[in-house]
Amino acid sequence: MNFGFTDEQLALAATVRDVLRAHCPPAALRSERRPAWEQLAALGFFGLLLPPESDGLGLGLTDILPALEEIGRACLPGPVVETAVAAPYLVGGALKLASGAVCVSVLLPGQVYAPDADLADLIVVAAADGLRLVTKECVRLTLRPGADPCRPLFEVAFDFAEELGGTAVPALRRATVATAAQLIGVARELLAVSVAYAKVRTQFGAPIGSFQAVKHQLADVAVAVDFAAPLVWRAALAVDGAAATADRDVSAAKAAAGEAAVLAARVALQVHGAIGYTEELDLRFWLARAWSLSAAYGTTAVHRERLRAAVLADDLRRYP
Amino acid sequence: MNFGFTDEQLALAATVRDVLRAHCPPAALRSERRPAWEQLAALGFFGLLLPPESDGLGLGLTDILPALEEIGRACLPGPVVETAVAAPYLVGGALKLASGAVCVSVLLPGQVYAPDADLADLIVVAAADGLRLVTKECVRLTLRPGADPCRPLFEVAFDFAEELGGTAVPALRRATVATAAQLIGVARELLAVSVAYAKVRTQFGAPIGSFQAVKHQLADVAVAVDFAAPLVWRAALAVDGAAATADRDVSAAKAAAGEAAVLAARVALQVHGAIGYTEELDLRFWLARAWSLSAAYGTTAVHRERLRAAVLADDLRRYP
Amino acid sequence: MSGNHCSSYQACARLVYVDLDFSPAEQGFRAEVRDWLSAHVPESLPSMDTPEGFAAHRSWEALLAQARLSVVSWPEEYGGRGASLTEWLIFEEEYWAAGAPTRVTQNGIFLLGPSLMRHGTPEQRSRWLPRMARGDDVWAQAWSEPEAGSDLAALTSRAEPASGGWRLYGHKTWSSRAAYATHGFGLFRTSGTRHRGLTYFLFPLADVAVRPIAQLDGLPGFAELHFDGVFADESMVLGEVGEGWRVAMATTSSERGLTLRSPGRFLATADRLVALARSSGDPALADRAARCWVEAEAYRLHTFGTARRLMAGAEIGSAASMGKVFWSELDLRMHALAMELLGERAGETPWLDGFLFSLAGPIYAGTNEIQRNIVAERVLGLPR
Amino acid sequence: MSGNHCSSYQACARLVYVDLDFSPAEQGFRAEVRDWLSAHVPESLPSMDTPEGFAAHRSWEALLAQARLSVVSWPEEYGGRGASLTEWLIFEEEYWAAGAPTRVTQNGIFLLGPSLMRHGTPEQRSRWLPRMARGDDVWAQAWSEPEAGSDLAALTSRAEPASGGWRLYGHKTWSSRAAYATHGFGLFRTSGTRHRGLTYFLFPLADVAVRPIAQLDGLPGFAELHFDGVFADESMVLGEVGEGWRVAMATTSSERGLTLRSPGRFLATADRLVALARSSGDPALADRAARCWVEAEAYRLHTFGTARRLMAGAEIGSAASMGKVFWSELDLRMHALAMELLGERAGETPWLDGFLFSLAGPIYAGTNEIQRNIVAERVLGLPR
Repeated sequence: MNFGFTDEQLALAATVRDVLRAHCPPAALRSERRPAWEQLAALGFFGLLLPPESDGLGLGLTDILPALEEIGRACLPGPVVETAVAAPYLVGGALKLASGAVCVSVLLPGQVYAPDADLADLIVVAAADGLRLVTKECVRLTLRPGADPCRPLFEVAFDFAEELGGTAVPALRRATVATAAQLIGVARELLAVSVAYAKVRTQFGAPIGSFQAVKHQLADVAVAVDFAAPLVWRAALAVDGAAATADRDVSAAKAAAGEAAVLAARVALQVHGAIGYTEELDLRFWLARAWSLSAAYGTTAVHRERLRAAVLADDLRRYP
Repeated sequence: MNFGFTDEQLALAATVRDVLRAHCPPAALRSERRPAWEQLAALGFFGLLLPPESDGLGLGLTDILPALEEIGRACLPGPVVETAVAAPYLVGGALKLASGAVCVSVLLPGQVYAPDADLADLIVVAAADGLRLVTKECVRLTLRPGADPCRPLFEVAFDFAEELGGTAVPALRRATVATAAQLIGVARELLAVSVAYAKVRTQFGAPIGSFQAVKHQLADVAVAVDFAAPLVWRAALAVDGAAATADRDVSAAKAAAGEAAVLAARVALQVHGAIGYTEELDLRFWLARAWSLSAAYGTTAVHRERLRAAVLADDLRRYP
Repeated sequence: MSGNHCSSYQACARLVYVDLDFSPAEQGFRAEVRDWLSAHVPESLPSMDTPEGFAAHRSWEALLAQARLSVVSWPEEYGGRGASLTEWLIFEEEYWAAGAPTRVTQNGIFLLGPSLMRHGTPEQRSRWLPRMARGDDVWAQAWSEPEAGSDLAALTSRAEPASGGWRLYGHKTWSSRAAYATHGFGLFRTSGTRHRGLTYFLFPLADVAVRPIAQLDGLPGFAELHFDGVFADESMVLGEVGEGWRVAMATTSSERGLTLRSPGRFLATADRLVALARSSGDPALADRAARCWVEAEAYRLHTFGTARRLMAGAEIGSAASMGKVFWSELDLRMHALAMELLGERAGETPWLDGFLFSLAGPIYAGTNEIQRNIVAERVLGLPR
Repeated sequence: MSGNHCSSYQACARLVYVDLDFSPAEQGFRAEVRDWLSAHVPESLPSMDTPEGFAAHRSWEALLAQARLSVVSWPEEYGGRGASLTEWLIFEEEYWAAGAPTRVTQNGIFLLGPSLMRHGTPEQRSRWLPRMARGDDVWAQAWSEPEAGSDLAALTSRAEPASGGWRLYGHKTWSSRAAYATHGFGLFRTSGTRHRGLTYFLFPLADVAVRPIAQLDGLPGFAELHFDGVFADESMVLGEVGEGWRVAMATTSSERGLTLRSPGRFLATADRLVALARSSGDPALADRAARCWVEAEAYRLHTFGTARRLMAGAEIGSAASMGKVFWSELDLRMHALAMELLGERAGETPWLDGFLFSLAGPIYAGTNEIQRNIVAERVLGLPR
């Protein structure tokens, strides 16, 4: 029993954080579609989950969870989860996947649209009779309206696609947990920004953060995030270990992380007031990310329903 | 359109309030099973809903709603709703019902046990094949453990019973709305007592009612009660008018009133702290009443389920 | 028994019933509004925060005014029908049920209008109200300043006496619609501190430096207003000099009260939400939708009760704060549930914009933290 | 692809995994505890707030102690097994899953015990801890006073120097179990004001005027303690004179932390709640039950993380306040849901008493209002 991250796992996260601080500042969210991609590739980030025979490190999802929280915290745009977490379990053999030279989007069961598909060299689409690999040359994309300017959604049509063996399940589970980890990072950043603002914004002659009603709303966010995070870690362990409870645990993680991030977004707006609504303030990028990721890879409602079904079906097994 | 009570209706409530202040003080809750019964009878209270041919006034439920709120507010013990509101629609012809000389309990569909049955001369029991009238001479009662010392629940068995014509529906609807009205009164009293305590109890050198966290909890109770009450009035109108939406409206009223009272009870305990748990403090009688009445004539969950079914069945008719 | 009982129904007339029925006149009014709207409501208009959308919404107001439906509760001389509060609530129910456009004139009609009626001179009323009713003038509120949001009394914009009037100086912000509106109204300090010595001014926006502020959706729903000596003659002062706070509070109490958010809007949202939940088939979500539907109904009934008291000459007062808390958080719950129901398809529906707007509900017109303080202190009498 | 991937699983060992597996020793310990409990847990005991129930609970503690299971995390010399925090959490999971009796010794074991270990003299530790572990002594806490509840530093009970020790004066209240307990512990003022000049005293309840306070259920779960010159010799002072606040805070921080409410109790409640909801067939209630079950699991996982940090030498500190808010409100939600599921049958089950007790969760051990202030000020760094 050793439920916490190792120094190596935290060191990886710290490296990613430094890279993102340097190469994905808030300004980049306004100007770039794939900031810090090259630098993450240089770190070997896109090979972390790939097996050695594909030039990867063969790590588990659990190993990169803290790094994924940092990616959420930085609100990093681009199909990072799709390329670094989903693709290895769908097209792990694809040339140069580990190098980050190939950009991947996915449209798997439960997804409505393919995120960042306009940047993708390859799109993996789940058809009724199996997986399809679509190259950017043969795809027709239609942009769909959404909440998140930095995570555009696309309808995917294609004339030609290569059949792919295997199942979407391992990739989908991992992409969902990775999204939950990002949501934890998004929520932590929204909380930090709101706390910082509540310390400096004064009304009625005092910082608004000194009013008990503001304190308690922010405390509730801290509690929600602090108790959602362990569910995400546990889901990663269950997925890495192919535990029988994996799907239940994935749904528990995604629902809890989504709700924590949505609560953090609501409180952030309440604390900021009207200025929180402005295009000028960077806050809006994190708000949008909280909303878009809470709907990605299954809404909170979908995962709550799965959870309900599992628990009512007497799946009360704890871990281990 | 004139959605509020008339002077006559409020005058009736004021009369009842005065009687209860005089004859059902908190001390009576510890010593008497049916305080103020004679005085209410002297007012003609038990004949209000009876038709003139049964020596009644032939009033509607709506007319006595403010009076029923006062009964909840005073935490009046005894089968008052069963005798004054349900009985007229079950055994309206029963000798001396209007005089209050006959005390009635009921065990209708949706009820688990008969309240205050030990005081009852007559008990109306809904059997599979119709209503039965059981006299105290032929009944065997078993006390069941419950939350409310002033509203004991009894299991009912009997050897002989008279068959009753008619249906339980009109009585059950009215008893449920009357219980909702009492819950509003209970909630208002819990709020008033909590506010009074928050003004005088000091901690950290200030009245606890000056702390924003306490203020906001009490404000939330005020809002919940203020917006539950109109649903109760509306349900009474729907029942009196035999509106097609009556059952839906009854469930909406009972669920909202029950939740408001349960919230008021929770906040009352939070504001009072440990002293709220003491047998010495009268508060406990109102807490118990909030819990027992929220479970009476269908739990909040049961009424929420009915509401859901009605609304999903496209019963979105408003009034009128 | 109940049979007999109903036969003696006449006896029930001993007490006058509480009454939720609409009079024939009220029903006729509802029918007229419903028919007119079904014939005239446009498919959908571009956002009022775009030039073309603003123009389209303004034309819609003119069309409403032609049918004398833009300000039904106002006196006829100003373009209204002298409708009762109940009739106004009926109008709102029909207006939102019909999916009619958001009112681009709402700040003028609902915030400035009541203050003009109560504190304006006869000249001011006849000069401004009919034009407002037709959408000839579109008014923007200018309450907030960078350092005066919830704490409105902290404002520092000032008016200095000048020959024949005043000169306005200072910096207002979060002025809704100001990017395209024609006129503005707000408070300026003419003396004193905090609530004392403020004066209520009207001004043409043409004279003011307006800096649009883009919102989350990128459109300028707000603007900053910079005043450097804008001239306002005596006729642009509303109410007594130095009495601005009282004049404005008349407005903000109506802002928190009935006029800002009538039940009609939430009833329409609730009906649409239930339809959405019905199609989802998830009973847990359906339960939340049904709850919202009933709460919208509760707000409607509560409002009929308030309307009755107002028509009897009572004031809403602090109880309005209970309504603000209730409707703003109900609206947020409804839209949050719709987001869960729609997931990544939300952006294809009006629900996404509605969600963003509903998140502002607990903030504008006095944050819900302030509202709960008011309920606790002024309704329940807890110590400040 | 995933096939290939798993074949290279060895390579995953490059980083040490986060680990939720129990060691063979931990699993063996769990099995021993489970077997012993299944053999010894009594059907059900009368309430510990009755004389016979108190005696029965005390015998149960003696039986636990014989199996060295009453204080597994304590050193062997005091009757424990020197078990790790993880093993203690395992013990708690098994204890509550088995439906074993509430611990009548808990205030001594969980509140006084840690302070004795940290601040007691060797004599005090060997004099009191083994007797506490066996239930020979049952300790009652005496923190609160009529005017010092949440504001503990406002206490006015005092200790005056006397030859060979001190004399205690004052009035304590809300002392749990004191109606039947043998000893008590609390703070008395020896000098100074507020947090300064308080001293931590132990005392036999035989010397104190104890007035039982009946609770909602009519049983004396609390008592008032009146001190009029009760003598306490030097050996009854815990820690330094005047340092009582620091000594007590060690206790209350453990009270808010792991030891007061381990996850085991809530996991057991959640399992029973799910069984209840399953039988109801209402999906909306099942959804709430499933949510509670997952939240209990979250509290368990969160606690394993905390235990790991504590075993690595860290302090819980203010983060304990987050746990207090989380478990107390989860426990309340679970019992409130059970009340809805059971309706008028609740009184026939342990759920009704559980519901009443769960309502106290947000009050005792520092109200949740205080806890949220602590989270906001000490964890988030917001201004006081």
